[in-house]
Amino acid sequence: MVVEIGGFAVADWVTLAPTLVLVAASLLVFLIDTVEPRPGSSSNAVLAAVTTVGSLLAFLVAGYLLVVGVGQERVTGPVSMFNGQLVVDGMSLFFVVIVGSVTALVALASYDYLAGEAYQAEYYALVLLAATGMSLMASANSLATAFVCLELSSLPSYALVAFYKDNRGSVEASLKYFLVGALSSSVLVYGISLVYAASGRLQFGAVAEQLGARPEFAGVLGVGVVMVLLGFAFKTASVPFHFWAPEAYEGAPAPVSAFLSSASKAAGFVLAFRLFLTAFPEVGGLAGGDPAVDWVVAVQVLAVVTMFVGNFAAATQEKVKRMLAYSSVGHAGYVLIGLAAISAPDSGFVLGASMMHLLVYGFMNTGAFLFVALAEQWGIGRTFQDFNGLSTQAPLACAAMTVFLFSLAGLPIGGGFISKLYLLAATAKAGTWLLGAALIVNSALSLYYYSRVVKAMWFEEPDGTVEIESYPTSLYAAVVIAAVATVVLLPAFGLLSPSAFNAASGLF
Amino acid sequence: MAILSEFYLLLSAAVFSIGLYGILTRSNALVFLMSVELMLNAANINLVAFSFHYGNVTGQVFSLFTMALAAAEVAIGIGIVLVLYRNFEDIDVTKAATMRW
Amino acid sequence: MAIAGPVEALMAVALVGAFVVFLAPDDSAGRIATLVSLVPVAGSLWMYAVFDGSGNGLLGGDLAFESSAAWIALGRYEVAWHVGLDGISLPLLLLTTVLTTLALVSSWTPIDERQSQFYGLVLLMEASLIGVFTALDFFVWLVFWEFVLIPMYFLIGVWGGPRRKYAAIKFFVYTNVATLVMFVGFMALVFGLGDSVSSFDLPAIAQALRTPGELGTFFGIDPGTLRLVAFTLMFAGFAVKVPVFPLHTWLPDAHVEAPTPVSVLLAGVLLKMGTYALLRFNFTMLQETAIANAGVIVAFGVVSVIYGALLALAQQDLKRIVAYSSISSMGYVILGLVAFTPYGFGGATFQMIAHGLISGLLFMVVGVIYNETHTRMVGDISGMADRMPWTVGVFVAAAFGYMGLPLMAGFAGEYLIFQGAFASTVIPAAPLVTGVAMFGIVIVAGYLLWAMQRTLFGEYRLATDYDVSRAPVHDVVPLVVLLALVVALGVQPRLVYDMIQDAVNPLLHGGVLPWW
Amino acid sequence: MAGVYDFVPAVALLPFLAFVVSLFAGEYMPKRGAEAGIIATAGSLALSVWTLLTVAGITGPATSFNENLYTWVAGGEGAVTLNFGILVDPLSALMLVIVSLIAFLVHVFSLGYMNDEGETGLPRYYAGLGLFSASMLAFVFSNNLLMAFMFFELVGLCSYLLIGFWFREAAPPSAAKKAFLVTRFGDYFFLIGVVGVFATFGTGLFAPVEGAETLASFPELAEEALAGSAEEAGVNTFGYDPGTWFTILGLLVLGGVVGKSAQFPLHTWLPDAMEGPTPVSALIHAATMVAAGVYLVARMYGFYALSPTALAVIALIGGFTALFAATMGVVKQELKQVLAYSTISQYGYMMLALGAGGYTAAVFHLTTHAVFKALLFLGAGSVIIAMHHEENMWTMGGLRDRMPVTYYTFLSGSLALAGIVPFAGFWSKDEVLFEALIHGLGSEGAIGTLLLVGYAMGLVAVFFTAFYTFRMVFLTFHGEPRTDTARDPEPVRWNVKGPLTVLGIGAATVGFINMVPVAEVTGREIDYLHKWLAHGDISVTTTEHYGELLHTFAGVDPAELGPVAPGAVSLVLALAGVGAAWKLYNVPDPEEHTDKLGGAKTVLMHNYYLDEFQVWLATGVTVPLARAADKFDQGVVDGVVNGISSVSLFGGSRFRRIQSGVVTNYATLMTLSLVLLLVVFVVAGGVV
Repeated sequence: MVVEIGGFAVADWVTLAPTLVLVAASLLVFLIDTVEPRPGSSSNAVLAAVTTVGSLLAFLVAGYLLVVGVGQERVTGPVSMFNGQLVVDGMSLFFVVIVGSVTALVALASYDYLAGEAYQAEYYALVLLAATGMSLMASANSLATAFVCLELSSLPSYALVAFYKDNRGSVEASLKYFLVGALSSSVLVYGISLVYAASGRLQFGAVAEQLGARPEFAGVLGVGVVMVLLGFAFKTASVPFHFWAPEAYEGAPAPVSAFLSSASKAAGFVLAFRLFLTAFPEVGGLAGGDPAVDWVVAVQVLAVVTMFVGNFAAATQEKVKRMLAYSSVGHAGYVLIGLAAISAPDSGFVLGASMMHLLVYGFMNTGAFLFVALAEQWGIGRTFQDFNGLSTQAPLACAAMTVFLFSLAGLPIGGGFISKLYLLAATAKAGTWLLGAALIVNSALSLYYYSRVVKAMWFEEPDGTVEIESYPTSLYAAVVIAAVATVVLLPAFGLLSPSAFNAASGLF
Repeated sequence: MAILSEFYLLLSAAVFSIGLYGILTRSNALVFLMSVELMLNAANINLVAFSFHYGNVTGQVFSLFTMALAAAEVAIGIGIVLVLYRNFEDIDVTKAATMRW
Repeated sequence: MAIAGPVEALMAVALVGAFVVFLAPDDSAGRIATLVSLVPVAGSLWMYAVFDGSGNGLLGGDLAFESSAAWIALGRYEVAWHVGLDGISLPLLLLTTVLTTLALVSSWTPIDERQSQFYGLVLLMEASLIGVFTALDFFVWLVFWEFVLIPMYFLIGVWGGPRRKYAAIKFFVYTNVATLVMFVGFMALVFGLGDSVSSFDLPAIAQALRTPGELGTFFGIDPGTLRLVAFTLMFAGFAVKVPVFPLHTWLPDAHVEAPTPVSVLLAGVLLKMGTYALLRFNFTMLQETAIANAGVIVAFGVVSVIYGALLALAQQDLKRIVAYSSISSMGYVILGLVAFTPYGFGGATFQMIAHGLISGLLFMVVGVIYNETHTRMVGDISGMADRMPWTVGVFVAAAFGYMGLPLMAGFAGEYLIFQGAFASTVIPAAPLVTGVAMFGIVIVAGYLLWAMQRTLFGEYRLATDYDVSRAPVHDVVPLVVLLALVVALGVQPRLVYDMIQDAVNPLLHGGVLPWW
Repeated sequence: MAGVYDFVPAVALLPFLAFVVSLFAGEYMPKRGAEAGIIATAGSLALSVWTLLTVAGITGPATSFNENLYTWVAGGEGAVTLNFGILVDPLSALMLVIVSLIAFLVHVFSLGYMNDEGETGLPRYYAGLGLFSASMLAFVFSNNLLMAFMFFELVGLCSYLLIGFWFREAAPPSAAKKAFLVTRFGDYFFLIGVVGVFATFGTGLFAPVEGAETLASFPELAEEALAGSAEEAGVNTFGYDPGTWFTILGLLVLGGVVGKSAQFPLHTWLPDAMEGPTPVSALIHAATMVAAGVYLVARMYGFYALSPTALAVIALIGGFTALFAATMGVVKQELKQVLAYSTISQYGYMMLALGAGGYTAAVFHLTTHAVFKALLFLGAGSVIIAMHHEENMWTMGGLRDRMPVTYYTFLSGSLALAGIVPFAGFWSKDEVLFEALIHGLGSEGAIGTLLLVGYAMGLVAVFFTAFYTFRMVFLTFHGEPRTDTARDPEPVRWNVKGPLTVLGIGAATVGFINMVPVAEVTGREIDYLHKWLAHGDISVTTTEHYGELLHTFAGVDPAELGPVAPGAVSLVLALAGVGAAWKLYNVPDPEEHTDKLGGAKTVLMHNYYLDEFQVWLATGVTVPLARAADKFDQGVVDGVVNGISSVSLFGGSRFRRIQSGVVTNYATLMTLSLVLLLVVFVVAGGVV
């Protein structure tokens, strides 16, 4: 198969270039570490640079492909390869952009964060491999590849969370993450097997074709669909398979938390979008008629419950990082609106909203966690009180954190404002008033707890015991870049929203 | 005589439930891992059985992937159990509960 | 149509100025910020001088200083940067720029820490306020509308009084929820319009909504119900900002805790956002619904007037008194809006300006006294006239202005509203309802006179041990300027009223209303 | 061509300039701003006199003037235009002269009362006087109701500022507050009335403005509406019968009158207002604030004359107030208090006259009262200077010999007030009562009876008036000095005596402008005021026209009765009052006879408990209501808000416990939710 990119005819697998870049980078990291005379002595700078450049390259390439229209309606249409096991289209490229940007930020921040730690090369390699898995998830077009990619991203993540293997928190987080993950993947794969039982196919399109609107084994299929849904709920940290998230994010090294809560979540969502919209549209009643398996309503329920669980639990947290973890759960609930309100006549509008939210979320949430990483570096403690009066010592970082938090809360200081209102508009457009109401209530609550951090940083007096001595450059750079990106995404929202909309519309 | 596919479904459901039961009742990390293996294998039963039912090999091939991934998962899992033991001097998963609420 | 014009220039000056001030040293930040803010003042005065708009900006009138550029596509909906001025927005723009500068000057004395941040935030707020009153695209407008909260949150939270954190978060969350509620209401309308609009351009939407039959059935909700639902949601959302009983309780807390210059802007400009939005949205776009439910709406207005005044009567804190009386005064605006008469709309709009100036003045003068005495409690001070004669003189003038003394702006606004409401054919039992609402002018006199008697007159006494002296000149200058404006607008309301009237008259033409 | 009418605005603008100058430059002037005020009011007086002469036709043909000068708000299509304009007709020309004259004299007197006494804050004082005069003058020449209201309010502001002039003491600020608040309460109704008039007629003009297009006045439109149909006249009566609606409007406007002119039940502010400097009291009582109310009724008499109900109400309020206030004046111990109640009482007479169709009588009494009341107050001021600001009459006595100028002028004023022939008050009060009587007798039905009731009350009040007036005179000036201060009073200077003399002569003579009984008896046409008001360029503000209206619409008609007999009755009553006072108090060592009144004394001293009642309304009803509202607001309205937040946070803090930290529990919960979802969506087939 041959596709055309920017005027050049190239083999179709070239469209997977972003993923390939990530793979190459991870191998390069391994290589560098291997050729080092003494194990573990490779330069942190070199490793971080390779990882950052690699993921940045993936980000740029994906962005380029997105801009020139690869895999999109206006040029070639979706590029399907390996017998339809993988597909490159606007949707996949869009999410690779998200994953690439988050990975780059995380890698950049990790340079300072990891300074002096052992097993640096392994860390970077695992990050890159997980990123590879995530970027492939965006392209996975069959239940088989989906599962494989998902595991490819999950397994390094477990290890990454346990990176501080002498730290009880890190280990405990990893254990819970792993155990919940293992249970979830069994549920997922069992669900896949049931879907296979009902349809005899694994490739998404083929499944849909085979099932039609009135599948033969509706009961089996129903169980399968619900279990698959929950399997993805794990990946996106949605209720009820979210239990790992607060602990994993809290215990993990902060850059890893950032990585998981932003990139991993996005990858989970893209897979869910693609699966449910290309494999189960008709059984879900999207093509009209009564649904055989009413997964849309199930998603609506999950979305509402996820919002409430995440935000209400976040509201009274004592630790900032754990609050961010719960808020991450809450945001999963917001993004689920993309699927929950999908029955609207103009579904691209709704799904596009979710995608844009994930994109913005990639920057603002990553930034917030990286700020926590910064605070961990400073050793000022983890609770809200520990942040008191921080703005007097680190105004720039605090300003950046304020941008992240307000953008997360949906105030017009960053792209999060438009993306959240876009979601709210989507609920109105779909006529799902309950979702809209839930979004409003939770958004208000989230504003409350986000501003607790802001309050601590700006309103409270410092207790005078904390002296910040170091200003780690790369961590600062990552935070500031994320902040700038978050802010710029407000005026520049329009540069990306058509891509999201088109990519979303392309799925139907 | 071919066994009806429904029976395979029942079998796999039973195996899955056994695995689930193990997860719910046992707090030993290794037993936990084993139970997960059972659940994965329940899926494999389905895959293989319905591969036969539909006369395509997709399911069988996928079950190979599943097994490989299960192995990888266990490898990671064992590693985590190791550090768990190192930090908590126990492999009881309910003991590691410092982070909550 | 230009893609950028004077409006953008004003915003840019404030915005860039804000960042310059953020980086400026503390001791010169106030001066720099004030100087910067003079540019928007000069600019808006120039705009006033050369203003050539006519008609209502939302209903096809000629906009002045209009500019437009494509911005964001949300699905098939285009969000465009679209700003422009008509006779309603220009006075409010002037109010914003002038009051900001005066508030900045009045901050020199009370703000003694983290000055550069304070002044930068005020400028940031100015930039967004300019946007609120000039934006003609819903999303653009919404960005500014919400952005205002951010500097306000900090201004209350960092520089406020003892309960500043509580007040800040209450204000923040309350108004944020209001925005979201209102947003859903508006979106339902936009989507209900279906294919007939493909943008969030306010004029386009307003005109579509005023065209009978354009609004379709939306998810089984018939157009009438949809209008009612949207009206209710939007009214509730805006009512928080105004604020209208019973959604007002954030206001006294915010006012009491906010530093005085911030109260000035809060009462002077921010509350006007609510009534401005009501005028632009509910009472322009959904007139049918407003008319059908005039009885309910007017009840909210009248209750706000009387209830707010009664609450003011029960207060001991001077700022709280003024805060509650703002609720009362803004209730008149609701009364005027729902009257659907030329003077109703015109008076309501004029009252926004008038109340902005007068409440700003009153807050400022309370602030000047506070600067010297460090208390605002009625029982703590008496006989201030003895020590601060000129300040007290302004206080008396401002208080009488607030009571609606003729030849001051407040009277003009209130009178026109009463005139408009009395003759309304929309309000049920209009003369009676108007008469009841007007009783507010008696209560307002009651509490202001009482407060003045206790604090300004009598034997000089002060419960705090501060050395009271005459206020510095830069504290008094803003007072004098505001007082002069209040008197000027009271003697000659046409300075702004003519353009207001020109802009509100089309609201009564055509569309759903018979013209009377 | 620049005629005098082009300068009419200057009548008000000059004192306004004085206000500005005194306020900002008074500190640097030798007399602390008095110069500006004196020059300005002198200028106003000159212009007013010139205007009067012009209107009278002495400088040329008799003319009037009514034009809109300034558009305050132009409503555009569908809304009325609100203008400022000037109406100069015989009534306003006369009033301008009175006001500017009194204002001028008060300014001069203040030199003695304030400057010579070494008061501080004089620039503020003179600024207040200037603004007061300006507002009142502008009110007088207003040509429409809205403009009148606006300056009416400004008059109220000035009274507040001046009554509270001595702000360092406790009582004046309180009195000032009360004055403003009580009158504001009346003005509330007035404002509704103004709004109503504009909404009803689309204009607030008192008299038509001639021009390219003649603008009709609202009394004319009302007349048309009553005569024909409301629609034809373009009048919106809001669904009411025009007569009823006009009565409602009239009574609403009357609210402002009752407040400002201190009529029952809104008279309570006025005695308290004595806390202000005495010259201010003179100004308030004689020519400005209190006069404004009555003047307003006279100004829009064409409207009231249409409504018998409104007339009856006015007459009854007037008659009752006249009597009611007079009884309270009997027991007062302070000089100025007596005068205060006499003011209330005298304005009651004017209201009685207006209500009874005696328009000329009211204006006449307004004129004479302005002169003699200003005189009495200034005289009282002179006494107060002499007594070192002691006001209790029981500490005085025997001042006659020590301050003769004050005594004789004061006596002149007192005779006028008591209504003794031939002093001014006799003529005017006599005419008031006469008009009430003849209209009461001449009118059919209820209104006639009510007018007679008013007349009766007014008649009884004559006795009391004479009694308290001379009680005051005797206690103050006659007998033996009762204190050291009274034995050796402080002398007063020319600036006190000058105004007193001018007014003293006036009080004796101003009644000659309208000696109706004499005219009747002699047959000579010396009832100049009648003639003055009967004709005019603007026909709708003449008494001729009012007479027609009263006849046609209100059914108020005069009976045929000579003025002499009724005049004699009231004179006898007045003399009886004087005699009683003579008997009781013109002794070397008078004693308090009030105790003989028994329980009535307490009631009278407490002013019939009306103050207490009004204070109770404010502090016993409104304040608790406000407190209750505050409690409700804090507890319920805000409580709900805070409650929602507390409940959410509490819910959150409980809810997060579900995250127990034990991974097995997580697995259980996950399994449970899986089962739940399966049951709902697969077994039950969806939520719906």
